[in-house]
Amino acid sequence: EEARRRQEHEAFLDKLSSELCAGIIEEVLTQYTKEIADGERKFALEEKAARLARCSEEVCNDLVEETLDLEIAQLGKEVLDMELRRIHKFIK
Amino acid sequence: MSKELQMRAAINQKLIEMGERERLKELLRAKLIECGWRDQLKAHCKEVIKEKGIENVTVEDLVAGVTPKGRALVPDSVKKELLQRIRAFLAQHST
Amino acid sequence: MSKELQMRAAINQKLIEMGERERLKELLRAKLIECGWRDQLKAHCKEVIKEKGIENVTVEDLVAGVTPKGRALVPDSVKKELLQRIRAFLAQHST
Repeated sequence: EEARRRQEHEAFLDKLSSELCAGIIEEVLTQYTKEIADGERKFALEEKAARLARCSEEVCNDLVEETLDLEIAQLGKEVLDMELRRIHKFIK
Repeated sequence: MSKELQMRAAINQKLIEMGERERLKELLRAKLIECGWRDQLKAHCKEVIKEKGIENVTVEDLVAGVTPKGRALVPDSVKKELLQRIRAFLAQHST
Repeated sequence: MSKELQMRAAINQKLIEMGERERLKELLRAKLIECGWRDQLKAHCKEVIKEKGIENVTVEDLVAGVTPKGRALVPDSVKKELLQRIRAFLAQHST
Protein backbone atom coordinates (compact mmCIF):
# COMPACT_ATOMS: atom_id res chain seq x y z
CA GLU A 1 0.00 0.00 0.00
CA GLU A 2 2.84 2.32 0.97
CA ALA A 3 4.67 1.59 -2.28
CA ARG A 4 1.49 2.20 -4.29
CA ARG A 5 0.89 5.53 -2.52
CA ARG A 6 4.47 6.62 -3.16
CA GLN A 7 4.13 5.68 -6.81
CA GLU A 8 0.91 7.66 -7.10
CA HIS A 9 2.51 10.63 -5.40
CA GLU A 10 5.50 10.54 -7.76
CA ALA A 11 3.16 10.36 -10.76
CA PHE A 12 1.24 13.33 -9.40
CA LEU A 13 4.45 15.33 -8.95
CA ASP A 14 5.55 14.46 -12.51
CA LYS A 15 2.23 15.66 -13.87
CA LEU A 16 2.25 18.81 -11.79
CA SER A 17 5.85 19.59 -12.78
CA SER A 18 4.93 19.29 -16.46
CA GLU A 19 1.92 21.55 -16.00
CA LEU A 20 3.89 24.14 -14.06
CA CYS A 21 6.70 24.00 -16.59
CA ALA A 22 4.29 24.50 -19.50
CA GLY A 23 2.61 27.38 -17.63
CA ILE A 24 5.89 29.15 -16.92
CA ILE A 25 7.12 28.68 -20.50
CA GLU A 26 3.85 30.03 -21.86
CA GLU A 27 3.95 33.04 -19.55
CA VAL A 28 7.59 33.89 -20.31
CA LEU A 29 7.21 33.38 -24.07
CA THR A 30 4.08 35.52 -24.23
CA GLN A 31 5.67 38.32 -22.23
CA TYR A 32 9.08 38.12 -23.93
CA THR A 33 7.63 37.89 -27.45
CA LYS A 34 5.57 41.01 -26.80
CA GLU A 35 8.61 42.85 -25.43
CA ILE A 36 10.72 41.88 -28.44
CA ALA A 37 7.98 42.72 -30.97
CA ASP A 38 7.39 46.06 -29.30
CA GLY A 39 11.11 46.83 -29.24
CA GLU A 40 11.64 45.85 -32.86
CA ARG A 41 8.65 47.88 -34.01
CA LYS A 42 9.87 50.95 -32.13
CA PHE A 43 13.35 50.44 -33.53
CA ALA A 44 12.01 50.17 -37.09
CA LEU A 45 9.92 53.32 -36.63
CA GLU A 46 12.88 55.24 -35.23
CA GLU A 47 15.06 54.01 -38.05
CA LYS A 48 12.49 55.13 -40.60
CA ALA A 49 12.10 58.55 -38.97
CA ALA A 50 15.89 59.02 -38.95
CA ARG A 51 16.09 57.96 -42.60
CA LEU A 52 13.30 60.38 -43.50
CA ALA A 53 15.11 63.21 -41.69
CA ARG A 54 18.38 62.44 -43.49
CA CYS A 55 16.72 62.12 -46.89
CA SER A 56 14.72 65.32 -46.43
CA GLU A 57 17.93 67.15 -45.66
CA GLU A 58 19.65 65.69 -48.71
CA VAL A 59 16.71 66.58 -50.96
CA CYS A 60 16.74 70.09 -49.50
CA ASN A 61 20.49 70.45 -50.12
CA ASP A 62 20.08 69.25 -53.71
CA LEU A 63 17.29 71.73 -54.25
CA VAL A 64 19.34 74.60 -52.80
CA GLU A 65 22.35 73.62 -54.88
CA GLU A 66 20.34 73.36 -58.08
CA THR A 67 18.65 76.72 -57.52
CA LEU A 68 21.94 78.41 -56.58
CA ASP A 69 23.69 77.07 -59.66
CA LEU A 70 20.96 78.47 -61.86
CA GLU A 71 20.81 81.79 -60.04
CA ILE A 72 24.59 82.25 -60.04
CA ALA A 73 24.83 81.41 -63.76
CA GLN A 74 22.04 83.83 -64.56
CA LEU A 75 23.48 86.56 -62.35
CA GLY A 76 27.00 86.11 -63.77
CA LYS A 77 25.65 86.47 -67.29
CA GLU A 78 23.56 89.50 -66.37
CA VAL A 79 26.45 91.31 -64.66
CA LEU A 80 28.91 90.54 -67.44
CA ASP A 81 26.45 91.70 -70.12
CA MET A 82 25.75 94.83 -68.15
CA GLU A 83 29.44 95.61 -67.72
CA LEU A 84 30.10 94.98 -71.41
CA ARG A 85 27.24 97.29 -72.40
CA ARG A 86 28.57 99.93 -70.03
CA ILE A 87 32.05 99.73 -71.60
CA HIS A 88 30.68 99.80 -75.15
CA LYS A 89 28.65 102.87 -74.26
CA PHE A 90 31.74 104.44 -72.74
CA ILE A 91 33.86 103.68 -75.85
CA LYS A 92 31.17 105.09 -78.13
CA MET B 1 -11.50 20.39 -2.16
CA SER B 2 -9.77 17.11 -3.00
CA LYS B 3 -6.40 16.32 -1.51
CA GLU B 4 -4.77 16.66 -4.92
CA LEU B 5 -6.22 20.11 -5.47
CA GLN B 6 -5.14 21.17 -1.98
CA MET B 7 -1.63 19.99 -2.63
CA ARG B 8 -1.53 21.68 -6.00
CA ALA B 9 -2.60 25.00 -4.47
CA ALA B 10 -0.07 24.64 -1.64
CA ILE B 11 2.81 23.92 -4.02
CA ASN B 12 1.88 26.82 -6.26
CA GLN B 13 1.77 29.11 -3.27
CA LYS B 14 5.13 27.84 -2.07
CA LEU B 15 6.66 28.38 -5.52
CA ILE B 16 5.51 31.96 -5.49
CA GLU B 17 6.24 32.69 -1.82
CA MET B 18 9.75 31.34 -1.98
CA GLY B 19 10.46 33.37 -5.09
CA GLU B 20 11.17 30.21 -7.07
CA ARG B 21 8.60 31.00 -9.75
CA GLU B 22 10.29 34.32 -10.51
CA ARG B 23 13.72 32.65 -10.44
CA LEU B 24 12.50 30.03 -12.91
CA LYS B 25 11.16 32.72 -15.19
CA GLU B 26 14.46 34.57 -14.99
CA LEU B 27 16.35 31.36 -15.69
CA LEU B 28 14.22 30.71 -18.75
CA ARG B 29 14.76 34.23 -20.06
CA ALA B 30 18.51 33.86 -19.58
CA LYS B 31 18.47 30.52 -21.38
CA LEU B 32 16.47 32.02 -24.26
CA ILE B 33 19.16 34.64 -24.71
CA GLU B 34 21.99 32.13 -24.33
CA CYS B 35 20.62 29.73 -26.94
CA GLY B 36 20.03 32.49 -29.50
CA TRP B 37 16.24 32.36 -29.29
CA ARG B 38 15.95 36.10 -28.65
CA ASP B 39 18.15 36.99 -31.64
CA GLN B 40 16.25 34.61 -33.90
CA LEU B 41 12.94 36.11 -32.82
CA LYS B 42 14.26 39.62 -33.39
CA ALA B 43 15.36 38.63 -36.89
CA HIS B 44 11.94 37.13 -37.55
CA CYS B 45 10.25 40.36 -36.36
CA LYS B 46 12.45 42.30 -38.79
CA GLU B 47 11.40 39.98 -41.63
CA VAL B 48 7.70 40.44 -40.86
CA ILE B 49 8.13 44.23 -40.64
CA LYS B 50 10.02 44.27 -43.93
CA GLU B 51 7.41 42.11 -45.61
CA LYS B 52 4.35 44.04 -44.42
CA GLY B 53 5.83 47.52 -44.11
CA ILE B 54 6.25 49.21 -40.72
CA GLU B 55 3.25 51.46 -41.24
CA ASN B 56 0.98 48.45 -41.67
CA VAL B 57 2.09 46.48 -38.61
CA THR B 58 0.77 46.85 -35.07
CA VAL B 59 2.48 45.20 -32.11
CA GLU B 60 -0.44 42.75 -31.99
CA ASP B 61 0.06 41.79 -35.67
CA LEU B 62 3.73 41.32 -35.05
CA VAL B 63 3.19 39.19 -31.96
CA ALA B 64 0.64 37.07 -33.82
CA GLY B 65 3.03 36.71 -36.74
CA VAL B 66 6.06 35.57 -34.78
CA THR B 67 4.52 33.59 -31.91
CA PRO B 68 4.27 30.20 -33.68
CA LYS B 69 7.92 30.36 -34.72
CA GLY B 70 8.86 31.64 -31.26
CA ARG B 71 7.30 28.60 -29.63
CA ALA B 72 8.85 26.18 -32.07
CA LEU B 73 12.27 27.70 -31.56
CA VAL B 74 12.54 26.94 -27.83
CA PRO B 75 15.11 24.11 -27.58
CA ASP B 76 13.97 20.89 -25.93
CA SER B 77 17.07 20.99 -23.73
CA VAL B 78 15.89 24.29 -22.21
CA LYS B 79 12.41 22.90 -21.53
CA LYS B 80 13.96 19.79 -20.03
CA GLU B 81 16.24 21.75 -17.73
CA LEU B 82 13.33 23.85 -16.49
CA LEU B 83 11.23 20.76 -15.91
CA GLN B 84 14.01 19.10 -13.93
CA ARG B 85 14.37 22.14 -11.74
CA ILE B 86 10.64 22.28 -11.05
CA ARG B 87 10.54 18.57 -10.35
CA ALA B 88 13.41 18.91 -7.89
CA PHE B 89 11.67 21.78 -6.13
CA LEU B 90 8.48 19.77 -5.88
CA ALA B 91 10.30 16.73 -4.52
CA GLN B 92 11.82 18.92 -1.87
CA HIS B 93 8.68 20.82 -0.88
CA SER B 94 5.77 18.47 -1.40
CA THR B 95 5.73 16.74 1.93
CA MET C 1 18.58 50.39 -54.87
CA SER C 2 19.25 51.08 -51.19
CA LYS C 3 16.42 52.08 -48.84
CA GLU C 4 17.98 55.51 -48.56
CA LEU C 5 18.05 56.08 -52.33
CA GLN C 6 14.52 54.74 -52.69
CA MET C 7 13.27 57.16 -50.09
CA ARG C 8 15.04 60.12 -51.69
CA ALA C 9 13.57 59.23 -55.07
CA ALA C 10 10.09 58.91 -53.54
CA ILE C 11 10.39 62.30 -51.79
CA ASN C 12 11.55 63.99 -54.98
CA GLN C 13 8.79 62.39 -57.00
CA LYS C 14 6.12 63.55 -54.57
CA LEU C 15 7.55 67.07 -54.50
CA ILE C 16 7.60 67.23 -58.29
CA GLU C 17 4.18 65.63 -58.81
CA MET C 18 2.47 68.08 -56.52
CA GLY C 19 4.32 71.10 -57.87
CA GLU C 20 5.94 71.67 -54.48
CA ARG C 21 9.50 71.47 -55.81
CA GLU C 22 8.91 74.47 -58.10
CA ARG C 23 7.18 76.37 -55.31
CA LEU C 24 10.15 75.71 -53.01
CA LYS C 25 12.58 76.95 -55.65
CA GLU C 26 10.50 80.08 -56.07
CA LEU C 27 10.45 80.58 -52.33
CA LEU C 28 14.22 80.20 -52.20
CA ARG C 29 14.69 82.72 -55.01
CA ALA C 30 12.47 85.21 -53.19
CA LYS C 31 14.36 84.63 -49.93
CA LEU C 32 17.70 85.17 -51.68
CA ILE C 33 16.53 88.56 -52.90
CA GLU C 34 14.96 89.43 -49.54
CA CYS C 35 18.08 88.65 -47.52
CA GLY C 36 20.38 90.62 -49.85
CA TRP C 37 22.15 87.57 -51.29
CA ARG C 38 21.53 88.67 -54.88
CA ASP C 39 22.92 92.15 -54.29
CA GLN C 40 25.99 90.83 -52.46
CA LEU C 41 26.73 88.38 -55.23
CA LYS C 42 26.22 90.99 -57.90
CA ALA C 43 28.79 93.16 -56.14
CA HIS C 44 31.14 90.22 -55.94
CA CYS C 45 30.75 89.56 -59.69
CA LYS C 46 31.70 93.18 -60.38
CA GLU C 47 34.77 92.85 -58.14
CA VAL C 48 35.92 89.73 -59.98
CA ILE C 49 35.44 91.44 -63.38
CA LYS C 50 37.34 94.49 -62.20
CA GLU C 51 40.14 92.39 -60.75
CA LYS C 52 40.67 90.20 -63.82
CA GLY C 53 39.77 92.73 -66.47
CA ILE C 54 36.61 92.37 -68.54
CA GLU C 55 38.53 91.23 -71.62
CA ASN C 56 39.88 88.22 -69.73
CA VAL C 57 36.60 87.00 -68.19
CA THR C 58 34.10 84.57 -69.69
CA VAL C 59 30.73 83.80 -68.11
CA GLU C 60 32.10 80.38 -67.11
CA ASP C 61 35.11 81.93 -65.37
CA LEU C 62 32.89 84.36 -63.55
CA VAL C 63 30.46 81.69 -62.43
CA ALA C 64 33.31 79.44 -61.26
CA GLY C 65 34.88 82.37 -59.43
CA VAL C 66 31.81 83.47 -57.50
CA THR C 67 30.14 80.10 -56.83
CA PRO C 68 31.98 79.29 -53.57
CA LYS C 69 31.06 82.66 -52.10
CA GLY C 70 27.54 82.36 -53.49
CA ARG C 71 27.05 79.11 -51.65
CA ALA C 72 28.61 80.37 -48.45
CA LEU C 73 26.46 83.50 -48.44
CA VAL C 74 23.13 81.65 -48.21
CA PRO C 75 21.92 82.23 -44.63
CA ASP C 76 21.36 79.12 -42.52
CA SER C 77 17.93 80.44 -41.59
CA VAL C 78 16.87 80.26 -45.25
CA LYS C 79 18.05 76.65 -45.60
CA LYS C 80 16.37 75.81 -42.32
CA GLU C 81 13.07 77.32 -43.40
CA LEU C 82 13.19 75.37 -46.62
CA LEU C 83 13.91 72.13 -44.79
CA GLN C 84 11.05 72.75 -42.38
CA ARG C 85 8.72 73.29 -45.29
CA ILE C 86 9.82 70.03 -46.89
CA ARG C 87 9.28 68.21 -43.59
CA ALA C 88 5.85 69.74 -43.14
CA PHE C 89 4.92 68.80 -46.71
CA LEU C 90 6.03 65.22 -46.16
CA ALA C 91 4.20 64.98 -42.85
CA GLN C 92 1.05 66.20 -44.55
CA HIS C 93 1.35 63.87 -47.51
CA SER C 94 2.67 60.72 -45.86
CA THR C 95 0.69 57.60 -46.54
